[in-house]
Amino acid sequence: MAKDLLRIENLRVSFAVHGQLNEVVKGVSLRVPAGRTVALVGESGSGKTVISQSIMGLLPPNGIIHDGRILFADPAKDGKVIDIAELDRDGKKIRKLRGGRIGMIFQEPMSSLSPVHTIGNQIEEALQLHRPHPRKEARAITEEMLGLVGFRDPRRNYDQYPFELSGGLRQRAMLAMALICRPALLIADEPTTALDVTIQAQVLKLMKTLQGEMGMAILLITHDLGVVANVADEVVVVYRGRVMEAGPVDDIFRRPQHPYLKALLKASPDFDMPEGERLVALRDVAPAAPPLDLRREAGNRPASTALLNVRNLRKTYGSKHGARVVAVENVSFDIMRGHCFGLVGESGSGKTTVGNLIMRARTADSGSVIFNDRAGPVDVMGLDDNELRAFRPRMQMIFQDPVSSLSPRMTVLDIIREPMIIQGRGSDAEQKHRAVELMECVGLDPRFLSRYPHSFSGGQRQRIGIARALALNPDLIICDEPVSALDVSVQAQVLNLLKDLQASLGLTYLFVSHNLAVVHYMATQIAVMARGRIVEIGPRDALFHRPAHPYTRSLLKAVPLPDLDRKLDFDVAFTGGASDPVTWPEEFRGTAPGSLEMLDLGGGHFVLADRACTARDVTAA
Amino acid sequence: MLRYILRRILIMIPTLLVTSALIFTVMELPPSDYFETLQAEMAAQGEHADTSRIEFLKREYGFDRPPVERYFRWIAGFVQGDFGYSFEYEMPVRDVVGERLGLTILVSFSTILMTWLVAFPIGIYSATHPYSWGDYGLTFIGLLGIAVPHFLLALIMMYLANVWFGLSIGGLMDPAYFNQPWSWAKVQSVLAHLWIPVIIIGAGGTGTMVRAIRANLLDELQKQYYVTAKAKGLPPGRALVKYPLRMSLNFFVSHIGDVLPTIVSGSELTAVVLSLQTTGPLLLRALQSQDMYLAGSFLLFLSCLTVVGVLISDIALAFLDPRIRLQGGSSK
Amino acid sequence: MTSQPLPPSGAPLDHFVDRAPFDPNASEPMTKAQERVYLASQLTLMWWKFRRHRLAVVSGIFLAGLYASILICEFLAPYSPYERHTDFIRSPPQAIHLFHEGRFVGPFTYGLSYKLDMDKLRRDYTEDTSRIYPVRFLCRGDTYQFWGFIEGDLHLMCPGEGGTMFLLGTDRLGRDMLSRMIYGARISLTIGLIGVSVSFGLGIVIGGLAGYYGGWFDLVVQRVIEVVQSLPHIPLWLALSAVMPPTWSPILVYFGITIILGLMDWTGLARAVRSKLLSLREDDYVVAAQLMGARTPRVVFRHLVPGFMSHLIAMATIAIPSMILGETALSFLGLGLRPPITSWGVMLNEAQNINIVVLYPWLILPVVPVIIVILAFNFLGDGLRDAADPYR
Amino acid sequence: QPRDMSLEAPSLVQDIWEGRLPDLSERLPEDPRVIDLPAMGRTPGHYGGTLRMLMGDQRDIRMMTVYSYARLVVFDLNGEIIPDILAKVDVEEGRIFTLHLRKRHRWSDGHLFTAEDFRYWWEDVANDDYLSPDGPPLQLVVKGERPHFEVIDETTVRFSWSMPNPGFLPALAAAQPVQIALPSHYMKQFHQRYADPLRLAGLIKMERVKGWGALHDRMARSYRPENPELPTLSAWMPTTKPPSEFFIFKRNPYYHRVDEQGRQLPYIDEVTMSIGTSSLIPAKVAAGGADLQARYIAFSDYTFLKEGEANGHYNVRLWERGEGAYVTLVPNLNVTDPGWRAVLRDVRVRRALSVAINRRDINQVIFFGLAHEGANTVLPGSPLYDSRFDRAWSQYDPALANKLLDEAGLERRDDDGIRLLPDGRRAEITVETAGDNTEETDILELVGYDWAKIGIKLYPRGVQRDLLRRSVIAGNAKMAVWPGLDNATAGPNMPPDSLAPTTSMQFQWPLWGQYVDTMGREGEKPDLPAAQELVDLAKRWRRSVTPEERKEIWTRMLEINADQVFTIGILNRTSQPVVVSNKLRNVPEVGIYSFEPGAYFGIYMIDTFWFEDGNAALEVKRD
Ligand SMILES: Nc1ncnc2c1ncn2[C@@H]1O[C@H](COP(=O)(O)OP(=O)(O)OP(=O)(O)O)[C@@H](O)[C@H]1O
Ligand SMILES: Nc1ncnc2c1ncn2[C@@H]1O[C@H](COP(=O)(O)OP(=O)(O)OP(=O)(O)O)[C@@H](O)[C@H]1O
Ligand SMILES: [Mg+2]
Ligand SMILES: [Mg+2]
Repeated sequence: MAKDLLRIENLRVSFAVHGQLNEVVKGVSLRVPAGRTVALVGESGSGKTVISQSIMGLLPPNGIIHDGRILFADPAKDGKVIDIAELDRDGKKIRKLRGGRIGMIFQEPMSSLSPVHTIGNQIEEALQLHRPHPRKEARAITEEMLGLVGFRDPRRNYDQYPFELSGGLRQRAMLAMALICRPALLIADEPTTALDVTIQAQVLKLMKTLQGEMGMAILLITHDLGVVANVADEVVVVYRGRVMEAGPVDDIFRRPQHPYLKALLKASPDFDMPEGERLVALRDVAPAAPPLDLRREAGNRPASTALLNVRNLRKTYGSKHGARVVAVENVSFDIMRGHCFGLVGESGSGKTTVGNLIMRARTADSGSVIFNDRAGPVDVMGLDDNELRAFRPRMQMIFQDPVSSLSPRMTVLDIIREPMIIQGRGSDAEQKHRAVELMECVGLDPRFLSRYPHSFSGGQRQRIGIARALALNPDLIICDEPVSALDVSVQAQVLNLLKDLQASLGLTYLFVSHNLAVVHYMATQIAVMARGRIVEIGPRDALFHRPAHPYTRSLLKAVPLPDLDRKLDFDVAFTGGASDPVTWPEEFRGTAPGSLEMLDLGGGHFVLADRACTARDVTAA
Repeated sequence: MLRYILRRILIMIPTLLVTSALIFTVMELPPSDYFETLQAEMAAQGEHADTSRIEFLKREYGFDRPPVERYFRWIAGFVQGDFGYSFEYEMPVRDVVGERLGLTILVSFSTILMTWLVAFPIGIYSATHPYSWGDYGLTFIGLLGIAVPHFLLALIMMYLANVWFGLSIGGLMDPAYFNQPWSWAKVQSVLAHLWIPVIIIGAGGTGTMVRAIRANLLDELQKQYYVTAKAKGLPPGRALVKYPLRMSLNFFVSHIGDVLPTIVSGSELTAVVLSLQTTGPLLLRALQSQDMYLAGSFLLFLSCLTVVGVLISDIALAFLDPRIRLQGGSSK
Repeated sequence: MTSQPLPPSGAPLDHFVDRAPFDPNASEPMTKAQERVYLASQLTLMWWKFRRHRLAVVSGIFLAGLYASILICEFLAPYSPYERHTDFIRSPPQAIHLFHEGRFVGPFTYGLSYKLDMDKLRRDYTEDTSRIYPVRFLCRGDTYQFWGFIEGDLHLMCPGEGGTMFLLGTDRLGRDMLSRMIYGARISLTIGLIGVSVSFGLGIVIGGLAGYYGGWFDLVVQRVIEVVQSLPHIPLWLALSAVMPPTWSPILVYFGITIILGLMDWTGLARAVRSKLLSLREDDYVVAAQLMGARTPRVVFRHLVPGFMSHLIAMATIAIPSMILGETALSFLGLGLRPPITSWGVMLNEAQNINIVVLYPWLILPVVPVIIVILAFNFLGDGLRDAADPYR
Repeated sequence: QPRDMSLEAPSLVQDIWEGRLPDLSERLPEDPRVIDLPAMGRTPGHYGGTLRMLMGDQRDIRMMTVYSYARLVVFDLNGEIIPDILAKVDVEEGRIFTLHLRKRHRWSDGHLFTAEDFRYWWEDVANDDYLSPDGPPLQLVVKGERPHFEVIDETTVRFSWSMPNPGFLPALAAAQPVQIALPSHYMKQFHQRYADPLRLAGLIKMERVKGWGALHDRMARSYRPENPELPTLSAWMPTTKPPSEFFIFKRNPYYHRVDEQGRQLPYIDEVTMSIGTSSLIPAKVAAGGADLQARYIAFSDYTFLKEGEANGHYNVRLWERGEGAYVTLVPNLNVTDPGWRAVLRDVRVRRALSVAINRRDINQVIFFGLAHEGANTVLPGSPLYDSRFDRAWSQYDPALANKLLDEAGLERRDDDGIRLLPDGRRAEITVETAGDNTEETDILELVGYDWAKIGIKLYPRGVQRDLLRRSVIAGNAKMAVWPGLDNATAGPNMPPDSLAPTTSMQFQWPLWGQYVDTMGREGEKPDLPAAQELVDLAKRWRRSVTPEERKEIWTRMLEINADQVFTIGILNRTSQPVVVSNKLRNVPEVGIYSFEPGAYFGIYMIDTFWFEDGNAALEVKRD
């Protein structure tokens, strides 16, 4: 067996907040053997990121390691052991390790990239630092790397700025950056949360390959037990800064012992769940009913009318070279009142954009959005500034990037109160009270209310965003990957909350997610997007059981399951990119531009196929 | 970008027209004119101004015409490169400004260079070592430069430079080199004198800039992308310069255009105190004596530079931050 | 609690399970301190944070004291600022002694006598150690009109009967420098600051809106900025000083001028704010605020401007000296304050002479309070910056 | 053949030797003006050296014209007018002036200076409608009558009027003289009547002027010697064309004065003027940067300069300033505010304001007691001096002041002890000042203290000079601060204009002055008997022929002024520091420093000053 590359012994880390020390890592020990993958799983906020930051020597300034050792045995130096915890934080020694020997993928890819440098520049920099190459070559290597992590057009993507990329693309850029210098140890903090399952599989495979080639060790932090089951050799389960259970992956999945781990395994949604069954969360909270003046009369809303009609949305983005990129094209769908509409699809296919267009956070090039209020339809695209402002509270949004959607200079209390203040709901005390309630709803300690967003863990931030969106009690919430950073138990808690709200208040959701199981649990109608268009749309069961479009099929095939016996076969499918029309059968490719059309398969199930096809052709294919 | 620049250049025309009209109005605003100023000043010294000559000059330069007409003549001349006539010097404005411009540019340019060269390292140091003794010390020195009035600083420095180094007081070169063609010795003399005005004029600006850099950089140092850069293993210097520093330059770039007008006008009041042969004192004097074409043309020239400077800083800003370049202006 | 065991390097990992009792709903009890903190408003939090910045607190207290002192300068100053001591013209600072010939006497000053040097035309002062004047405290001295209407003559400190106490020397008319400086604070610390506020207010509002809206609004604002920047300040002042009603008192005129100064001085800040907001406004949290239905002022001032707070604070503290000394530049043009009004700028202006620098250097002492005040404002600014900085 | 060069200035020798300059005998007029130095108590000197002076403004190069003080006629130290450039002046009946030029006197370019130069000026310039729209200078016009001009011969011209013109010769001798001759040979190339039109057009273009008039005007300026090509009769001729920071004046090889040994003056080869900020001049002087300097040096700089004597190799002397008063407070009798006008026109008020000033205190505090505490009147240097005028209402007597004010109807006071005007307003007087020197500000401050004691509140208000003048003329300013009589060492032959309303520049009665000046077209008729009498006296002087008559008129005018306290003079005979290089000889230890009539150094004949180390001075660092 290989030697341990990294050994963490009895690590204790505290943070100073408002002059008080909070211990968040309370004596954790773990190890990562060379060439192996160790998965670190645990509840959101349990200190996983903090552990990884300690390894890199990149704790925030208010963080203190006050006990423990972090031993790194660098194979390039014959396994000479260095105690990272002892090193000067910005000293020379630790700088040598960073990037070159230990690579890190940050949890929040969306805000970890410099907004003013192209991604190519940022990735190539890492390469040049540790493995210098002549410029031309370096660019070629970088582009190749971009291709490997699933960028479709590396030439062009090289020159793009992070804000031009979708969440998943940014995450892939981060991946490329960490992998390009081939570190001995890769710390991947939730590296695939923003990726659709096909790309996720591609990326995992890439990591495996590299691991095989160079004996890279991986410390994988993830919430996705499916991923753990598929790639990890050993698993460490942490809860509130303490290790609850640790062992080889086999032991963990087959012989879970600790109640927390058991709860975790129970809490993940799966495709076999019957309609209406609740997820079992570790803790369940009753949804907080909003105080009277915040409440909108829920009551007898007719359940089958459409709340939102979206028709023929189209959006293009200008790019640096003047060419326009079509991000969304001809997207139409209806969302029924009181239902949850799921939107899944390829990363970068325009899901966020659709959400933004509906919210009028961005202006659509064309298309219409009609909101069917009880008082009559509202043409959202046609509202003028004042009307729009009055209309805003009816629709709220949970942003995909929790970091940048929270004002960095406001405390959480202020952030959650903000919508209430803007809309003038409730008195000061009521608002505070509601903030506390909302925090509890999403499973956050109300004590955190006085902290600033940057001092939270990824999942905690995401929950703040959810709490904020719920504050106004809107009719429609557009949830853009609302639970991607949550561990399954908290995720279950939040999903249950959303469901409860839906039931009690008649909330309607547009639910964007890469986690098909979650969508399966939440949504009644589901649309699948690829390359800016909806390729398939239909009721949940139809879509999951009779997927028509090849892309939908490959998606379903690529879902990793938390089951050691049903591992994904990485080598088989996902090399070419499942969303590439070239790999699709002819019927779905479209012979001529504009020849594709939504084809009715019956029961509200449509698929995008060539005009010439019939339903039979398609289901046969 | 090119279209944007062209459009901006077109917009400059109305801006400059408005500005020139305002400048002209302000110059006309005082109830008296150059000739009255002259008479009053001469009278205070027991001299008298030759009234018939004044009448002659007034007529010759159209002071009997309505202001609107004079304005348009002036603008028309300005466009053709005729900047008018200085009453005080009794020669065309261009000749008056002529030689001083070079020295002004020299002084201002050196000052700006010094400011930047000093302020950046200090600002970065202060931001990366906040509340260290170095930070306090440098802050203190920087604030001294702001707190001590320039004239006082100038007087003290000149006096000491004279006592200690035998440097001639005031001016940009030894008087022996006035009117002399340029020679190595003259250059040396200029260099020997240059440092005083550079330090004095630069003191305030340096202090201000250090504080601004420190404040802005401190904000950026906390950002996640800086952590990413460090995680890549970038040496701190390079990481700092490439990421947080660049981001914190926003304020700096928004003022970069102001450099242009200051380069040609210099720091007027200090230049007067230091008796520099720059355009600043000339402008000041012209303003005080209401030598309106000299002052007006110079001011208009400055405002042309301001407008160009704003354009430059906008372009620089767009280069600095692609978010502004690619999204700014378009309403999403 | 036992520390979890780790196998030796290379050995296979055992299956470890924490055996401690597990209750998912347990939460750490809230301490008193946390209780207090968690619903505290942001301002309260900032105040707590500010309090920990010792230098800033000291500066703040110092400034508060200074501002309080301008209310009672009549009492603090040993002399009236207008009282001329014809026999003590340009007397150098006098020291306060404690011991006379090795004997402790308490604070006292020696007598001062001078000799006219008619060759050099200067007054040479010597200490006359035979005369001792113990300093009196809480004593009666020059009479004054407290706040302009209450008669009084109580002073904190006075010279001994018949003696003098010019701790910072006297000026060319024989007035006590220390007293003049104490009185000078009144104007120096107030009027100029109004100009700063005006220009800051305008700069932030105009720049903020331009940066947030962008587009044509920005275009127009930018053009206005260009025009305002091109306006010649000096002739404008000259012209304005001519139109100021002659019946206005000099202070009023100066006040008017500082306001106008502020009205013309906002452009630089506006540009800085604008360009910063141009990039900040692309962030998601701005979109989030918009989606919540926030009006423009709220988005700009609650979400965007705080992101630029450090710069604003730094610039505000830097602008203060120029405002305190604003009158020196203005009096260069004959527009500033003039005697008999006393301010630090006026006093320094009177020192604007090589003679004084060389022969009577104590006359440039008013720079000292200027420097101290500026330092204090800057440290205070640092404290505020840090208090507003969520990362600290 | 052997040539005698013993009398030549060494710096000219080479040029003479190589034929670029004629010999001294050919350069001098037939009868040069001989200055007998030993008779004046001075020593004959060496040739050579550079006299360095510092100036604050490019326009100050006119000081060269003032200091050199070569005029057709000049004042001597006794205040008499004597010929200088002219050989002789004949005056008949005070109205016919025959000017005799020196034979073979030459301009600095070697051309002869002849009657043609006068004719050219008179006919082609002064009477040219385009160049002089207002006609000849005022001093040549008597009651609207222009003189009759004749050329008698090559070196004689005559100006005659039908009435006496006593102002004519003083105007020619003034520090800022009336110019009545131009180098016609040079100027003709700029005159439309004489010049080749093509060439003229070219010149206009080259000089970037509007037309030939402007060109001529510019080229002819001699008071401010900006055109180095313009031939001159002064001791030094300009060689630098502005704009510049440094002006060099070289000796005029055709200058008309010689010393008693027959050596041509000036002794000093070169004068330089370096332009810089005026406030730095004391510092530069202390560093040894000037050889002769009084301009821009204030009394308050004395101590500092004295300290620097050893270092800067100079010594500081104290000359006496020649104004009637260092500063005066000028009540505006034409102020528009009727309440104040009535008050200020009350002579008791003016007297009270004057005697309320503690002049001794001001003298001690600011001038170390070196000034004289007196009113604004002529100084002892003048033949018209009378201590009565000097002492009139200049004693310190607050009791008297209070009494006078009470009598004048200002007896009521408010709670602050400030008097109330008859119309009930507080007696707060704003004094407008253009003061840029500290002494003036200080004096005003001290006066403020004194007046506060008699219940008058003084507010100083700084304004630009031109605005000050405007507000005085417009009647807005109640009181202004201004220097005293320009020419306080005047003799009876000088016009007494400053004592009577004559121009609008007189701040005590701007409108009356304007009225007289414009012959009733503008302004107001003087309606104070005393002022009216002054106007009449001034008119009488204009018609006077004999010095006795003039003296009588002067005396009466001085008396009225002293008694009426039209201007409140504060101190006079203040000291003016004069910095003289240790090497510079023949500079008087004491002198009177005044523009009129002395032309500052001019009357002391700067061309007779010389450097001790002569030629060696050339190596002196110009610092
Ligand atoms: N800069 C900080 N200041 C104060 N507390 C912090 C800071 N960063 C993290 N914490 C706290 O430390 C705890 C652990 O955070 P960490 O980011 O390690 O969680 P995590 O396990 O990565 O959770 P997630 O899965 O949600 O990302 C959290 O309670 C968080 O609030
Ligand atoms: N501001 C922009 N400028 C240019 N292109 C953009 C911009 N924003 C998004 N895009 C492009 O539009 C496409 C759709 O982006 P969008 O964010 O909607 O994807 P997504 O479906 O949400 O993907 P993910 O699941 O990865 O978040 C992507 O190709 C992205 O690169
Ligand atoms: Mg985390
Ligand atoms: Mg997205």
